[in-house]
Amino acid sequence: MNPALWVDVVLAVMLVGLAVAVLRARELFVSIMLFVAWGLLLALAWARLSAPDVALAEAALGAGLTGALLLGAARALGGTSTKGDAP
Amino acid sequence: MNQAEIYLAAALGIMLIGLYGLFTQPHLLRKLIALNLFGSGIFLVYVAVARRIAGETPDPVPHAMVLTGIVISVSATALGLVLARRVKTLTGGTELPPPVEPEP
Amino acid sequence: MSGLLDIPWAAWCLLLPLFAAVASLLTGPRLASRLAPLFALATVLATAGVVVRVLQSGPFRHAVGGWGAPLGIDFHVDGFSALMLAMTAVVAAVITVYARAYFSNDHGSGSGAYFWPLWFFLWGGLHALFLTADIFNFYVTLEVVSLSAVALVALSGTPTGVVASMRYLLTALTGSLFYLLGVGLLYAQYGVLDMDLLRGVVEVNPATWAAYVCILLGLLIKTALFPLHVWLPPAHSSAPAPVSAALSALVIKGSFYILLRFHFDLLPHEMLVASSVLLGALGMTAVIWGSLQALRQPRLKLIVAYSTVAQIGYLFLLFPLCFALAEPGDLWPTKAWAGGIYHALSHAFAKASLFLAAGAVLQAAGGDTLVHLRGLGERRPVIATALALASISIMGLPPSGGFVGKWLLLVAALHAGQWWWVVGILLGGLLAAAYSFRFLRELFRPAPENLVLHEEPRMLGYTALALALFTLLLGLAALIPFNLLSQGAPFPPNAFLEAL
Amino acid sequence: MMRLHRVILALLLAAFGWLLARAFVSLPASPPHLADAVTAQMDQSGVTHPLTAVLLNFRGYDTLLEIGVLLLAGLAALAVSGSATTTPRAELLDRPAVLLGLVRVLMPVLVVVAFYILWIGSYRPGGAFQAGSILGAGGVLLVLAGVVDGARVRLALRMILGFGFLVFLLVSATVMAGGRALLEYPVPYAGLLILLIECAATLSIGAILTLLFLGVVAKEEAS
Repeated sequence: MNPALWVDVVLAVMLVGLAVAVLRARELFVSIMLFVAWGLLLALAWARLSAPDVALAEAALGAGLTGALLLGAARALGGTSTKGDAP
Repeated sequence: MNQAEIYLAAALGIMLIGLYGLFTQPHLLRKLIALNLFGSGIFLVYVAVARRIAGETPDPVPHAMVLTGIVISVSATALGLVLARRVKTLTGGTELPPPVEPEP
Repeated sequence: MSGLLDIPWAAWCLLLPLFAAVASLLTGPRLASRLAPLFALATVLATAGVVVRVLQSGPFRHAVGGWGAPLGIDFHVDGFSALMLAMTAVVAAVITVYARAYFSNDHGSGSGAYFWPLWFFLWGGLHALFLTADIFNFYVTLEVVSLSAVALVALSGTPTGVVASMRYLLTALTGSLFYLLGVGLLYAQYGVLDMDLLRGVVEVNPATWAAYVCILLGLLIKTALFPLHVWLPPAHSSAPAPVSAALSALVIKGSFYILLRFHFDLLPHEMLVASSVLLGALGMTAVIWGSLQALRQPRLKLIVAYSTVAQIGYLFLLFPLCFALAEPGDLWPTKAWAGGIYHALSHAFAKASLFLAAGAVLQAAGGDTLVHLRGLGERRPVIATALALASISIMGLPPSGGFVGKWLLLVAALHAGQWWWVVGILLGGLLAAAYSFRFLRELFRPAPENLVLHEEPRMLGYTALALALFTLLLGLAALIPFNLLSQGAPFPPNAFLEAL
Repeated sequence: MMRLHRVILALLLAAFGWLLARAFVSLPASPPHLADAVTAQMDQSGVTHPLTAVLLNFRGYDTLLEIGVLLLAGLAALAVSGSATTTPRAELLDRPAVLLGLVRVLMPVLVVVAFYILWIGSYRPGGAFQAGSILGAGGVLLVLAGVVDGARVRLALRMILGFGFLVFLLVSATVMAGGRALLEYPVPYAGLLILLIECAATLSIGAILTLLFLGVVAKEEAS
């Protein structure tokens, strides 16, 4: 296998692992933070797949704005410490 | 194994994780996060597929579809969050009550 | 005349409601409410242009952007899509008139303030859905329709309404995403997005199978076929009346339309045999289950909402009749196809009428439990007549459009020798009569001495009655819709005419 | 009972995953695609960046509806939270002056960057949505700094909400004069029209994203 592909393998594994972590996080706040990090990782994946436009949009909208919205909503719901029913 | 296949495998995992979360997480915000994971997994399928074609530059059409999809899913998520706030204000809860068939 | 036909009516019947949406936003609710009938009328006229064009010169395409498939997105209008457009335009126009009266006391910050832009977005989204021939564009139109529908449900502002709206959003999004995944798989395999081009290259293979499962699942969630219907009754019963009417009459038909397109215009026949039997069985269960639930509901709007669950079931009977056990040359698939679509059409008018009438009852009597209905037949004969006439179509009695649709399905089932569907259709009709009788009986009881009614705008009753009369018209003048439907039908034209 | 549900769910998902995996494995190694069709028509598109050509021209109709969806979400946020999108004036006084100062410096930079991203979108990565999200980020900062509040939203921002969609609609309708199809730009003007649409869309996208943020975070009125 092309050694450059190991970068992709690591990225792919991290994406899947972090996705599990997002849903397993007990604290809603932690979950959201992990989700934002996951979005940034995904933007890296887009860049690796030669999709710079998608990477830009993902970083700005997918991770950035959605993250801000989620945080805002979590604060407004007053439930940042709501215990999640982790799988 | 090539690059597209690696990400297709990841996409499969992400979609299933998102779906599992969607049906098991009771908190509305977590449901929306899970839905976003599912959606991003689908976008990953599109972009990986665009990478499969011969040559250096990928197919721009799936990229355009993913951009459209991202904007739509941000819109939908935002609407979901506004609704979730409203649900909290009106019912005091952050989860959907179980779907009971209304009793006579 | 040919000059008139050259106007791109298809483009206008999409643009007008979208312009109306922005205009309503910019002008504010008061002026928007005044302008709404004008926009509605213009949209109906543009849609009539589309219908006339299809009747005169057959199906046509309109290459949006001028590129043409596969690079661009095409509209493809045949008899089926023209019929759905006409259905949407007429029902939505009547609902527009109704909504003006319904929200007439509410121009301020209440739910009426944002109704108009959202409403025209919903209308435009539906037109876009029925026009397009591009499978990704279907996804975008589905989202326009879903998001505007969700927001409209939330307009009720009640806890029940907002919870219903939230559940609706989550369900609708899940459905759209499954559909989107299916589209991705098809593109991955075939590299085109246009329905007609896909039909030329599609074959039975694992990717097509996976795509079919995803698309089927996504659209069944959105069409609310049993057991995926749980979101529907709360959403449809808690929304403001004009919204309930549009959801039950039109929105459900959008995803059903795409489902039919995929089954009849795209996927290979041999993939559909097994799934069509499953769809038929689920449809039959929906008829029984929805009707039984409707029998237990305490409120008119809930009865009508569960009736929708049941009536959706009938639509799915056309699948086994068309794909299981049918050989090329058989006539009954044509009948089943036309019957199913005709049922969808007449259900739109009847169900919209019922919900509009229920809204009128709510405003007049201050509630819609069965007790509130008592004596309305005497005091509000227009509303009561609308309820009665629309129920006739729901029960499938002649001379209504509901009768024509069910009759065609019944005849198809008899010809096909699949008698079990016949039993189901008849049983469903009886159950529909039973749950309709529950509110009709109350309506035509003598009014209690102390009955005090509010003065609701009379337009509410008249519009409901207009739609109910339309269902009778669909029963009496069925040839016009069938003539339209035969344009570009997925059956040989001679089979189509012979079948009728 | 809960356990049983999860087992069933896991089994269903496993079946679904198997179905998808089988499909992925069987996909053609060099599949048919539309990239060549895009390349072939690039010189007619009015731009030189293929993605922008697809988004704003070849499949511009998708994008028209997509901007509609975004506007719809903004409207829905307004409708659902209703009068809730007003931050009480008094709150402005609590904002740290540092943040306000930072915003004053940062805002012009953000606007310039946004329009730079928009401009370059015609020949390399960038475009209305990315530019609009940067404007939106600026809007979010304004909200956080208390410069933008609900009352002003009502007057100024809401006019901008529908602007992008309206311009896009007007362009798609007016080009039909002369017998062209919906959204069929005359080739010599394609680049200009795309830029016009993108400028209007950028403003609206920024406004809508700000509004969505406001709708999610703003304090609800007691009513």
